[in-house]
Amino acid sequence: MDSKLTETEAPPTTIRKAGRHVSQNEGLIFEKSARGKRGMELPPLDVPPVDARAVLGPALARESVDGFPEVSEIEVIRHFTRLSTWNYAIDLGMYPLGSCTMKYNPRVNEHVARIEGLALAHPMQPAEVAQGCLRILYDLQNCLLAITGMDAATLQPAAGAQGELTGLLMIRAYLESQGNPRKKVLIPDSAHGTNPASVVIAGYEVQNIRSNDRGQIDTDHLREFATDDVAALMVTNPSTLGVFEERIDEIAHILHERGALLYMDGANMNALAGVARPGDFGVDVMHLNLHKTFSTPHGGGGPGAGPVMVKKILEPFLPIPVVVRKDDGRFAVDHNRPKSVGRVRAYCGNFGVLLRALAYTLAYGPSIRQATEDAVLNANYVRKHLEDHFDLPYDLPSMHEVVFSDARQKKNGVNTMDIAKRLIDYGFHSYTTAFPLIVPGAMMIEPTESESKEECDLFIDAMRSIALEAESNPELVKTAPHSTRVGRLDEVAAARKPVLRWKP
Amino acid sequence: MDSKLTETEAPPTTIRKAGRHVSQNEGLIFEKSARGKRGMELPPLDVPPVDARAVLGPALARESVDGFPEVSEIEVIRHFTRLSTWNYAIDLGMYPLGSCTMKYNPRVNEHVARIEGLALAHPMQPAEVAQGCLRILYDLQNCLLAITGMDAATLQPAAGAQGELTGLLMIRAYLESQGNPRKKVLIPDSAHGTNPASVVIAGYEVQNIRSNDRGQIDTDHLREFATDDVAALMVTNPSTLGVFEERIDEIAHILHERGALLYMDGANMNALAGVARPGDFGVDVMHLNLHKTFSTPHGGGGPGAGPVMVKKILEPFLPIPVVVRKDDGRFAVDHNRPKSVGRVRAYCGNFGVLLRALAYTLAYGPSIRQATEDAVLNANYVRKHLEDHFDLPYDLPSMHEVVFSDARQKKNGVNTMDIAKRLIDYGFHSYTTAFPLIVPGAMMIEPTESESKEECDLFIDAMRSIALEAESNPELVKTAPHSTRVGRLDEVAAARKPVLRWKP
Amino acid sequence: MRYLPKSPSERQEMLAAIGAESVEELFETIPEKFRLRDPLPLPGPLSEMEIIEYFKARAAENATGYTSFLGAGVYQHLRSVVTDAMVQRGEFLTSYTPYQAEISQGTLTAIFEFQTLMCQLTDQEVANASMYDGSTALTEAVLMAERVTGRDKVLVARTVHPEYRQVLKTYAKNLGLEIEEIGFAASGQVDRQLLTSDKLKDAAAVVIQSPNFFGVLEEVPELAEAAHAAGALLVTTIAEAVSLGIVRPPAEADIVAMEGQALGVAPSYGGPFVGVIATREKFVRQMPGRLAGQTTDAAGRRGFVLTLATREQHIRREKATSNICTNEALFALVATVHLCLLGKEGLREMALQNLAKAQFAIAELEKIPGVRRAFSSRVFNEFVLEFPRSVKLINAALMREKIIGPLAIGTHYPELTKRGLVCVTETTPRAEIERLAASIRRILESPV
Amino acid sequence: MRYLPKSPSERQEMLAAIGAESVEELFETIPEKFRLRDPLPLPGPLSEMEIIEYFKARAAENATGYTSFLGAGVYQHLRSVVTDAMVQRGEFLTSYTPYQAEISQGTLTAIFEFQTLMCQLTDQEVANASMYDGSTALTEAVLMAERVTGRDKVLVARTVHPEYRQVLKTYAKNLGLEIEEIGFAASGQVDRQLLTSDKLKDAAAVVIQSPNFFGVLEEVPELAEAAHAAGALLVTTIAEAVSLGIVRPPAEADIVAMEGQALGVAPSYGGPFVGVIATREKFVRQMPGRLAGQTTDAAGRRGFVLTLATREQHIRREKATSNICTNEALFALVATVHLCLLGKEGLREMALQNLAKAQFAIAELEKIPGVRRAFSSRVFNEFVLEFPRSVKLINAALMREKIIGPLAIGTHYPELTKRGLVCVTETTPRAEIERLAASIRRILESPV
Ligand SMILES: Cc1ncc(COP(=O)(O)O)c(C=O)c1O
Ligand SMILES: Cc1ncc(COP(=O)(O)O)c(C=O)c1O
Repeated sequence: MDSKLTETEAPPTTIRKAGRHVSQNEGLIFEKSARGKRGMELPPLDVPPVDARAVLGPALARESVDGFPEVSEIEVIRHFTRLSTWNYAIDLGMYPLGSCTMKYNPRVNEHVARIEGLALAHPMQPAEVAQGCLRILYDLQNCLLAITGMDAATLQPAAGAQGELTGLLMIRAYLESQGNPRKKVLIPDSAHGTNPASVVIAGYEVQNIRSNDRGQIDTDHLREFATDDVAALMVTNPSTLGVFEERIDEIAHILHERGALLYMDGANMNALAGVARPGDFGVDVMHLNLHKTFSTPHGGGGPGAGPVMVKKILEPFLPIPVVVRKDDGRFAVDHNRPKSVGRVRAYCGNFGVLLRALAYTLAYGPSIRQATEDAVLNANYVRKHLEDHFDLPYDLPSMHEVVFSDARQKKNGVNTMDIAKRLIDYGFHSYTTAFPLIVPGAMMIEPTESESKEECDLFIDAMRSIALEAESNPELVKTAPHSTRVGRLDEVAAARKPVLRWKP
Repeated sequence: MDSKLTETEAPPTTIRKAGRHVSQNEGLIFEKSARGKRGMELPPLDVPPVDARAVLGPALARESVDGFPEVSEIEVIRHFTRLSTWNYAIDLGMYPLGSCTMKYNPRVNEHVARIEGLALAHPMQPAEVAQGCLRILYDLQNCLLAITGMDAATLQPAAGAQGELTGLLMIRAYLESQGNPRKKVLIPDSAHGTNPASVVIAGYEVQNIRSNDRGQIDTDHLREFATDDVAALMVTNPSTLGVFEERIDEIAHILHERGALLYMDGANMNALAGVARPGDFGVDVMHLNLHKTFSTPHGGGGPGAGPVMVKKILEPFLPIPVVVRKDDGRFAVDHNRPKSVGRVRAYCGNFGVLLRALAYTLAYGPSIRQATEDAVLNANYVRKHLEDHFDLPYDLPSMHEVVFSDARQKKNGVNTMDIAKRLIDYGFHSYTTAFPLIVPGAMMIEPTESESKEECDLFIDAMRSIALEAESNPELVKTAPHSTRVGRLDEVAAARKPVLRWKP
Repeated sequence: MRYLPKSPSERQEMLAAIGAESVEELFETIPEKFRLRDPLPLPGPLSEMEIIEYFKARAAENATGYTSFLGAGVYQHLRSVVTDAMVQRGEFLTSYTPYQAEISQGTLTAIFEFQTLMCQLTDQEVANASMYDGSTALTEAVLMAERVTGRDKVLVARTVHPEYRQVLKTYAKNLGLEIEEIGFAASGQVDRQLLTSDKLKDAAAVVIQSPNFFGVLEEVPELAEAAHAAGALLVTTIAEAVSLGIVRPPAEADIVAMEGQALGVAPSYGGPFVGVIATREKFVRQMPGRLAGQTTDAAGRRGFVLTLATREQHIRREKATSNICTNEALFALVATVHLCLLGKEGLREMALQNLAKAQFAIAELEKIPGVRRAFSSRVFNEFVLEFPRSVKLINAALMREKIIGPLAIGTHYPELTKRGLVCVTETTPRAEIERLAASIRRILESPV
Repeated sequence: MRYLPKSPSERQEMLAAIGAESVEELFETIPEKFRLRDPLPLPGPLSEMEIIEYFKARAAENATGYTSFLGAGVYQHLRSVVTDAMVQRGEFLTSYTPYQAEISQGTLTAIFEFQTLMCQLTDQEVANASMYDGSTALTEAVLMAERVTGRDKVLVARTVHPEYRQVLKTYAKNLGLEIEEIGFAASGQVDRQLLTSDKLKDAAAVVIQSPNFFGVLEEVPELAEAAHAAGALLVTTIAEAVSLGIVRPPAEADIVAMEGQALGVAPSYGGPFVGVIATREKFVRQMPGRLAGQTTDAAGRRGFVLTLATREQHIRREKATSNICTNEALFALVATVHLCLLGKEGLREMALQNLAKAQFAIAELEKIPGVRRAFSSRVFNEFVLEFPRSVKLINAALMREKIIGPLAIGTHYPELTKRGLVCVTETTPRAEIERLAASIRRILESPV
């Protein structure tokens, strides 16, 4: 083995997108604490001071929070500024995490979310002084209904998974109202993990159904499983392979015939917005991930919002409260909905996320279709340039993402995770690894519409270069990344003896 | 020579403050341009459109700006985000540039500067609807007068250098009003370059006077030079050596006796605020650098503000306009000042900088003294720990900064610039090199009060470690930095055949 | 369109590279009949300036210029601009869940600090990062108690936030979980008399809130003892986390489900907030939600990774501890930065100011004839008053003076009509408290 | 104090390390009589929240809710929030002048781009980064012309911004520079008849502004020809840089002194703005201010450095081309980000909108009996009107309708009483222009 190539730096000529630069070290904030430092001061108290022990009594009073940090303002700024520089982010470059739709998060959305009258609105302030908030929610509902072609919406769910649960609860309530809630929910083997997990909380059993050899739902198989016990099928469309379910109407038909409903996981709506509406192809319930398709920032893991859109028959079962427009044109929240599945979250959903999604939608208007087209164009462009280098287990036309597998590189002992880590050295975030489960060694690539041709080309170059490295120098790839502050971290040790908090 | 130590990485054990991390490459924005991309869109025009050629005539109309970039919003965000990560900054760590007072720039100051009623105020809006702006200026004037012990102020000058010029113009106008503007201004050899440059624009000749062997103004020498031709002495106090001019009152006395005035360059006021007032020790005119002592952000080179404070006798000569409070308590700008030196800048000075300085002053109030104490404490602490390792050419007690020289390291061929560059690898910005001129190979270190003991200790460690490296492995130091995206850049080539703009 | 980094000719080039004639070709797998012909009927496109104007107009339709005395789970506290400056750094704002640890150490380190801060605040051993909000955190805590104890009955105090209880019921309904509500005493605390050993038998958990919905502090140690004696867990929820700056933490609780909004998060009409579950180390594998743990790389350098993922849906699917995936990481960061700024002394001082304001407000309001506290027990920054008239009527009159008055709690507690919940924090100026008192006095003096 | 990262005991430790008993010891070189005993009489200390309240109160004392038609060198244009988000990144905001190039490539690259954009805008060969503002840029441009030509007389058009001319005079006074002012024609342009060869003889420069203070566009090529014929330079100043999106650039000028405020900088009551000097390559060594230049490192990687520093005060001291040191780098960055966003098409569109609004406003206002344009030549977004009454009186009445009306230019031009300068930009809504016209009509109809 050529020892030179196992150096920590790859040959610089192959990496066009990134270099290395000096980077600040930084301890934990607790390690900077010293008694008496202050990072925030309060205006003086304008009422008589009280003695906490006297007011609360000795049993309820607390002296102070042990171990809490004591640092100054500049130390806090430096601490978090330094930490931030250790992160990769959309603002730094392409983030091709499949299924995650890491697109540009418009800055104006951050701006409007901070307008005082919105940011300081209290969720219990009377509707007469919350007309602005309610109108925002109402306008967003209408936009989402237009885009999905559905009939009614709830904006309550805090994320996609809660949207799934909410949708399933509505299906259950509907079926109950028909006399029998039924027992099972069908889930394709390509589905996201939240789907089965949500099914369980909704009180259903999961029945997995397998995809056919083209990665599509096997309609024969579906016919077989769609018994009277089945409440619904949860389909992700386009599927997690990035492929449209061509027989979606047949699928809907099979279910409806048996009195079951069709749930659509709308996480991949970035392939459809402006091009096709789930409401038109037989979907009864669906959720959207506003933190994906509608550009609200992920913020290192959340917040999100998972609105649920339904067909007319399910409207009575929407969770409370429902935002409505009254005859006089004013907006109100309706709590009085006897058939409702109940409340899924306190207050009115993740309002701050919802308003950003509306800002995004308003920015595009009908030209949202252009975003969709660009997203699909990028995915196909990347696919075209990589399909000679990576194994494509399912070769149906891709929509917004493409799923390769590491089958070819495996021969040299290089797996999808190794390639993902090596991408870091090339200046990229990795794609999604190990999902969907139907593709062993999956490499799930979703560029989104936010990537320029230049960035796509750099990504293609990087992937091709890594494919070559996997042949010529697999060790280099297997020990990547080589350019980061810390190398691969020992996850096994972390899980075996968990250290989950700092201790003095 | 040990080849291992000339590797691009220094032994990792010696560098506690920084590592290296993957860093995005990025071309010039012009290199990303493609026809038809837009980064900003305008609301539709609400009046009838016009034909530019018709309105302007063919001779005055322009088709478009050749070469102007065409990029999208996300590309602009990525471009400048990536560029920003190549910078060092106060928000990242200690920035011990002597004479520059790189202290913490409070975030709240940025916030208040953006309040709409302030940020959108037009400088020509009538005083009746500019009372808020005028009050800010008036309050700041009063704060600065309290801190300096002077009698009147102008906030007009845009930076320290313009403050110097303004002060000199006032001296000239005053002396003229006494019958003779005189010819020369005395400047110690330790002075900042702006001092002599400003003197020339004020129409005076520069007379340099040398410091004594303690780095202080030589009063005998001064007596000799302080002829009838001399209009003023410009003294920096504490001097650029970070040392208080112990005989400052004698100096003032010598000048006043000869009918000359004492100008103080207040760039080092961070050593005095709350502790001593120039107005008390004989200063007639002085400027402050609000972008140093008063924490307004440097922003990569500016903006600044250089208010000038004067004694009563000079008040009639203040530049126009002057902010005044009328008998009815309302504020106004006074343009009607027949003895004024005139206008030095359009409108009312760098208002946005001035308001930040006021925010800073309000945050401290009388406890501004604590900041000064901490600044002096830090400088002395650093000095104490480095004086065994570096040459201290002048050993009078230090105030807010300390000036070493590279005399010891020079023996191994390592100079102040090499050490400065090597500090970069240790995670610091360098100190000021090659200033003041009276110290050959100067290393001018000003920690400011914003540095914690931890950060000072890391700096001390770094400097000591470099001192050792200068002995054991001078090449390592001379070829530093080794951790940055680009190495030392060829400044000679840059100046010989200047490329000052991008071309297609 | 300004968000799209492509020129028309680049689109053509890319299509050519793919070998497609037109972009429509790329959508041909969608059955033709489902492909839209016409543009969607959406408002827009709007320029940035028009978007700002739209939202400014909406903000103006809200309660600008009003003074509010609402709390009830959402609290207006001082927040430093520093927090927002940090959180708006693109590196934090626009990153995903930190699965790729080597380029996510910023987020991971901050999460680890968040977990630590939450443990310190609640005096628990482990804390997750994060749950959607307080209401779902409580619900998940109950499901967790069910898993830990293997029991399926839960005793829930009626003093727990009504909306939290509604959410719990929505989730519980299909899981065979029996929810029994426990009433309150005249003190405003959960009525301990009702926690009979009979009731407690077979209970997975006793669920309380402190400060509870009435603002009243519960006696956690005693309640824990009662629960533990019956083999049940004590689940405590906290909606006003600032109270922990001065109120004894629920160390005896087995699971703490907290709403972190009070720790630096804007009210934002109800979300996004940040829920937390904190518990004992021994229950960690039953805990839902993400966890960051400390570890090292091959060179021995400290680093952080997401850990114990085998509890989560993406690994365990239908056997996961929860279906949660996307959580509220950014607001965990907000709380982290905020608490670092506030620090030990700052948090205590803030809590103390709340206590003082509440005492002052109580004294001022109780001076009004006919107005008195509804419950006798100790409170932090919220309290229930009994009025001689309908709270709704009083509020309607207050509204005309630009005051959003006490929350009428009769809606949720039919027996508590004419009771209003009042909240004051360090942000409520004394003068506004006095104005509230004066206004209510005037309103009550005027004929109905 | 929250800005100070030291605990009391750390201060003690550090003093001990130094060997000082107390911090006072460190100040002993200051003669005792000058050391203050008492705290300074300063307002504060204020918490962050109190600081915000102070400034909010000040903002409320300004012109909130007013519509303004002021320009006169400071223009209200659309600015994207993206610009501010970038500029507020600590890496840009809190860095110093980029002397250490290896850790300042961010700033240096942006400066290089700024220089390029300014060259493109003005059609000049080199541009600096930066001068304090337009007024001082103009002054320095004149001093530069003096150095280049070795002549010391300057002909300055009276149509140059009066405050710019005042600044020039302040600087010129002691430098033996003779300033002669050149009047204007009925067109509102500089009166070319007055630029006789006699006057031009020995002149270092002819100084004009375009659009000039009256909003009128000057004919640069003709003026350049006249100046050049006499061996003088043409110095052109530009206060409204957006005009360059649609107006022919002053390619024939020898030095362009520009105010960059219109390129994305907030009015901010007059500053900070950003001045620029652009000129021909051959004059670069006479140019004041900082320059970034392209170069390479030893490995051949492209990088940028500050260059040609031998022109500057820190190297050349009294022989420097200027005393400028701190400049307006951050606002050069603002303009750079803003122009990158706006781009070629955006800038043109913005300029075109200004042109259209001005044409509309002229038409609306000229409909009012007795109101007519004072000058006949072409304008961009500003124009002078002649009124049948004193502008001050009209403005006093407009003020009551929350309109900040035309700028009375009689103050600076005694012969131009009853003339007011009106500015409209793309941010001035049509409805406000109509309201202005209606209001003026009403005011003029009412008896004096
Ligand atoms: C296909 C799919 N479904 C569901 C989800 C769950 O959504 P959330 O994370 O918002 O709960 C995801 C998100 O990762 C997903 O990719
Ligand atoms: C001692 C001294 N005097 C004057 C100046 C000039 O001030 P400014 O850069 O604000 O023009 C400086 C700044 O570098 C300085 O350090």
